[in-house]
Amino acid sequence: MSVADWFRVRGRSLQSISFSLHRLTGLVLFIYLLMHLSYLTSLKLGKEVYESLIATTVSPAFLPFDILLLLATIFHGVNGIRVVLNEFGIGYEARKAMLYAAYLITAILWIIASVAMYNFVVGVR
Amino acid sequence: MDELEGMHTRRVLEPAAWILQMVSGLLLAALIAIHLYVTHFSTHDALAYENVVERFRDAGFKAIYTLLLLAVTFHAFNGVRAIVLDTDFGAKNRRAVNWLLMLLFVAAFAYGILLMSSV
Amino acid sequence: MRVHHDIVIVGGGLAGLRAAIAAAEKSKKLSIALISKTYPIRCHSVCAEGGTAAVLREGDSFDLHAWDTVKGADFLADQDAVEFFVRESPKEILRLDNWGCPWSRTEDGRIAQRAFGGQSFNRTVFAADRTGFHEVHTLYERTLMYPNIVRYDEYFMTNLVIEDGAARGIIAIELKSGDLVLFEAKAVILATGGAGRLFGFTTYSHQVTGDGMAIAYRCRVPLKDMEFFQFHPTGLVPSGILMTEACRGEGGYLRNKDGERFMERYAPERMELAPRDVVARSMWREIIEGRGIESEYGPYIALDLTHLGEEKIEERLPLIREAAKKFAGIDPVEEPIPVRPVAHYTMGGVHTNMWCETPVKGLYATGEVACISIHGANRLGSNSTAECLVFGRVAGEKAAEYALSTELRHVDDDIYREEEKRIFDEFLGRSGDESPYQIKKELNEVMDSSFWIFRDGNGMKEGFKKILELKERYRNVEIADNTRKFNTDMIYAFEVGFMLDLAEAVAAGAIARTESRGAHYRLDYPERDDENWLKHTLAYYTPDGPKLEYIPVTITKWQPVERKY
Amino acid sequence: MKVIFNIRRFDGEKDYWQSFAVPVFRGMTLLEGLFYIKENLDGSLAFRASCRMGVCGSCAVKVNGKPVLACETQISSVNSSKLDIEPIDNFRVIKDLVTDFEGFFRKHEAVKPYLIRNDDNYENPVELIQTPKQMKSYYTFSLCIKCGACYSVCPAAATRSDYLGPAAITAAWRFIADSRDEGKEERYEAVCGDNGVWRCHFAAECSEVCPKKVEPAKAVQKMRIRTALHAIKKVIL
Ligand SMILES: Cc1cc2nc3c(=O)[nH]c(=O)nc-3n(C[C@H](O)[C@H](O)[C@H](O)COP(=O)(O)OP(=O)(O)OC[C@H]3O[C@@H](n4cnc5c(N)ncnc54)[C@H](O)[C@@H]3O)c2cc1C
Ligand code: HEM
Ligand code: SF4
Ligand code: F3S
Ligand code: FES
Repeated sequence: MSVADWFRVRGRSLQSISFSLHRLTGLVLFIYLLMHLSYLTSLKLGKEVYESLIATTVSPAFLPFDILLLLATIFHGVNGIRVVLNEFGIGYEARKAMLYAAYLITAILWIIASVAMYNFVVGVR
Repeated sequence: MDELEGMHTRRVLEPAAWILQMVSGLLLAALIAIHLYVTHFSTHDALAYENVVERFRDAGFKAIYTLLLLAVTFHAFNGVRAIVLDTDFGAKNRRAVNWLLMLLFVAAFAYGILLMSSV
Repeated sequence: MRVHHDIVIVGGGLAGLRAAIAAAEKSKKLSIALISKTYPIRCHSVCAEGGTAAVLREGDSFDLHAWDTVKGADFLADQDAVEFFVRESPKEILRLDNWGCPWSRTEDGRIAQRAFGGQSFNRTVFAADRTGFHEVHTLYERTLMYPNIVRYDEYFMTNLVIEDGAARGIIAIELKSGDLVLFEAKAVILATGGAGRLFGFTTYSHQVTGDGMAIAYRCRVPLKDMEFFQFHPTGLVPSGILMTEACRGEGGYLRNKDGERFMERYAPERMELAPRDVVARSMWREIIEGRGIESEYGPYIALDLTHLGEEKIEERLPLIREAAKKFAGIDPVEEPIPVRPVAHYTMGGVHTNMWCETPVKGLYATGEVACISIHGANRLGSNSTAECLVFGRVAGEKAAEYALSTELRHVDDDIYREEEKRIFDEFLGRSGDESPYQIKKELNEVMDSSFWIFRDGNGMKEGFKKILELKERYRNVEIADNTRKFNTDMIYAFEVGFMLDLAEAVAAGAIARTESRGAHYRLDYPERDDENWLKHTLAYYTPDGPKLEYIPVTITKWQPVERKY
Repeated sequence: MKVIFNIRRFDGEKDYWQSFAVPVFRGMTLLEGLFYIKENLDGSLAFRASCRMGVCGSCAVKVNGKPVLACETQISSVNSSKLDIEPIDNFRVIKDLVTDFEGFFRKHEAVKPYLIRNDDNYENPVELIQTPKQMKSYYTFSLCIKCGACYSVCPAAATRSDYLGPAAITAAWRFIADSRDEGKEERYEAVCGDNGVWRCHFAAECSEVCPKKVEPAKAVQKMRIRTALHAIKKVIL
């Protein structure tokens, strides 16, 4: 019995794989939140510091990370809504369908958001 | 089995935390969408220093950001609390874990507010 | 190790659980140990499907139920016990209702009843086709409410302690650790179930190996009526899993290879719902006379439910449908189920009176391990779970009364040391050239051929010889596993030893009884003989084989008449 | 045809894999395969089994990563000529395929899984009325055979040994939903601790593997909402 069990895949169905991914993305987002908050500290240090940070982070080199982060956020969000509904006892019977729908919606939103992100990052400079 | 002792708790922390986790999750879905739209997808210079500072001074944005900050810090730290409590380590140190993460949540939230109001 | 309680109950099936509750209700001061070799909810009683008989409604009566039971028993039942039994049974149904049993209901929310073989009123209360399952779970859950019931799950009884003609306790192995534990008690209740695994083709769980009967027998407590073994008409081919009588109760047909409802010829009035012995014999006759349906697992009879429709089958017989699909690949909604008569119930057992008292003071027996006897030569379907409830309670109460009025006497250390030596020094890990599994297999073969539905003197004598030969070979048995923890190999070897002794008692009783009565049917003596044989067989253990004695049957209201259905 | 049974064994000290070749006939179940090994190849192999008809809950084992009831699983249905057979997870192994269920049953006891009524009527029981419709609201949850399959796959149970687990919580819900029951409050208290319903994160694998289709995940969610409302109401009132 160990923490590795949260992320075990062998013999498991999509149901608990989704649990694993939700937990994983939750942790990723948590770490990102800490980073996000600390880097906003730069706002207090003045325009120069802030803008140089933005210049490095909002750049094509960071684009792949941004896009992965988007995936994590979108998956966690969409799957989270599914989980909220199910945990509140809504749509239990349709839980399989909701599961597939969550992945589908995640994929669609991710593509749209990635395009927007690409335009944003590449379009700025 | 002593593992099961102390299970007849009357505390309201767990149920309240669970409901708030769900509600904050739903809120976040909306607020993060707005946040992302505003900062990345609306205009190209949304992240310029002036624009950021301006938004922080706008009452409407301020309200939304405060709510987002509240929701996200609670959700994140409570989420981590749940993860730690899912382990035997967490079970043994339940009180410490609860206090620590609640404290961190408050600290993070206060820090965010401070940041917003001082810019 | 040594522990003591006021009452020790061995067996966590329906009877044992009910006894524990009854004793706990009697007094909060009594400390009650409930010992079983499986977890209680894994006992054999969970397999009971069809239902439990009780007089509940207008139109039915105690006398009618008693008469059905006595006639079904081919008049070998003790009628005072039967009369008591039918009066108490309804209360047990209601108690279970109050304890949460999900009895199947009529539309207006009252307890529903269904038809069953040999019952002249629809008096079988049921919980879908999972009656035993729900009863056991309900009783088990109820025992959790009593702090004075202490469970010892997965403890295997190896011996009884009897000193100065009174029970003093039992000895058991804790399977998990392999430690031997001496349970000292003022009263001991045996509720260890039947001995069905004597036979190869059987509906019984693997754990039903007659341990309690054999242990009592070896301790010189007599066994009663062991020659009467019930064959249920409908065991699923090839596994033997039971297709409940409720299949026929709900309107199912039995057909031979020509599609004929052959019961017309044997029991024109009751048809498929004649008592089990009658139906089983009719089916066997069809098979012997070549009208069975051939298959790779031998000939079978078709149990046809297809005309009942999917809705009714789903509502009333869901488990049957599931089992037929899983274990035979057949959906009863579309196809008939292949069945054959199958060993199903041990009418005989430890000799007790109607208060569950054995000849040994402080030793009680209840449930299938006991022979009270209300089933006589043939049990009616749904009477045995009812028996477990009614007489489980009786045993619990009687043992409680006895325990409240006696002092605990400590058992000598030597007894414990001797048992330890017998088990761990002499039995565990011993080498030899006989496999217990092979002996068991051969024992099953003898029982399935010589002591099956149709018996005859010569065949049985052959069988008896074979049993003795197997007993001899058993002395040389090998136990491959020599570790202590959860040694299922050793337990199995124990069980085979128990069964060999019981087989001997069955065989001796059957050979001696030169008549046909109920489930005991002899081709060489096809008639019932009330003149000479309206009596119970008692088998006493001696080192040279069983010694038989006979005692009269108690008759109150009903004189034997010819049995026709 | 022969199928390889690759069994993870444990003798109290060491843990090892051992392979057996089992001749398989049509319709043979996994349990029959295990008995074949015990009877012919190695008598020391330990596993639990009793009813061999899927109702006693003794025989859950893990086959190729998934928990199943050995007695009602056809070997052919696993669709593989080599089966990895292991004891189920989240339980301490005692020997070979036999695991320690004591804690599991203690958790079941802890949720007060019995009908609680204000008047006990032991001596003179009365018939309680319950319509088939009322019964339907809890009936599936009463079908749990306590096989432990659900508990063995639950990620919350994997890391927190005192988590009550899906089967116990389902048992609590089965009685809460029973119209004859009058002990709801006590049971809410029993599952409200932080080892109770809150540990569930709807991994729902429990419902995936349950051989009796009890839908424990559903019961746990229902139980949690009710428990939360109950707890909050108590604070407010
Ligand atoms: C498939 C099937 C269906 C049936 N259907 C019906 C029906 O519909 N209606 C009906 O009335 N009857 C039915 N019966 C009969 C009825 O189920 C049994 O007679 C009854 O359940 C026996 O209960 P019991 O409590 O005496 O024994 P069991 O339930 O067999 O319990 C025996 C207990 O003793 C324990 N034990 C045994 N040996 C030892 C030992 N050495 N040490 C420690 N513990 C030990 C076991 O662990 C177990 O807990 C059916 C029987 C079968 C086989
Ligand atoms: C976008 C909208 C979001 C939704 C709808 C959402 C939803 C949820 C839900 C329902 C849970 C609870 C899972 C459970 O306990 O059963 C959860 C857990 C969690 N969330 Fe979110 N969340 C969102 C955003 C975030 C963000 C932005 C973060 C990080 C800053 C985050 C971090 C976490 C963490 C750490 C957990 C705990 C993980 C676990 O219990 O497995 N979430 N989320
Ligand atoms: S809920 Fe299902 S999987 Fe879990 S113990 Fe009960 S029957 Fe087994
Ligand atoms: S698998 Fe475990 S996490 Fe919840 S839904 Fe089932 S109890
Ligand atoms: S042996 Fe009883 S469930 Fe498999």
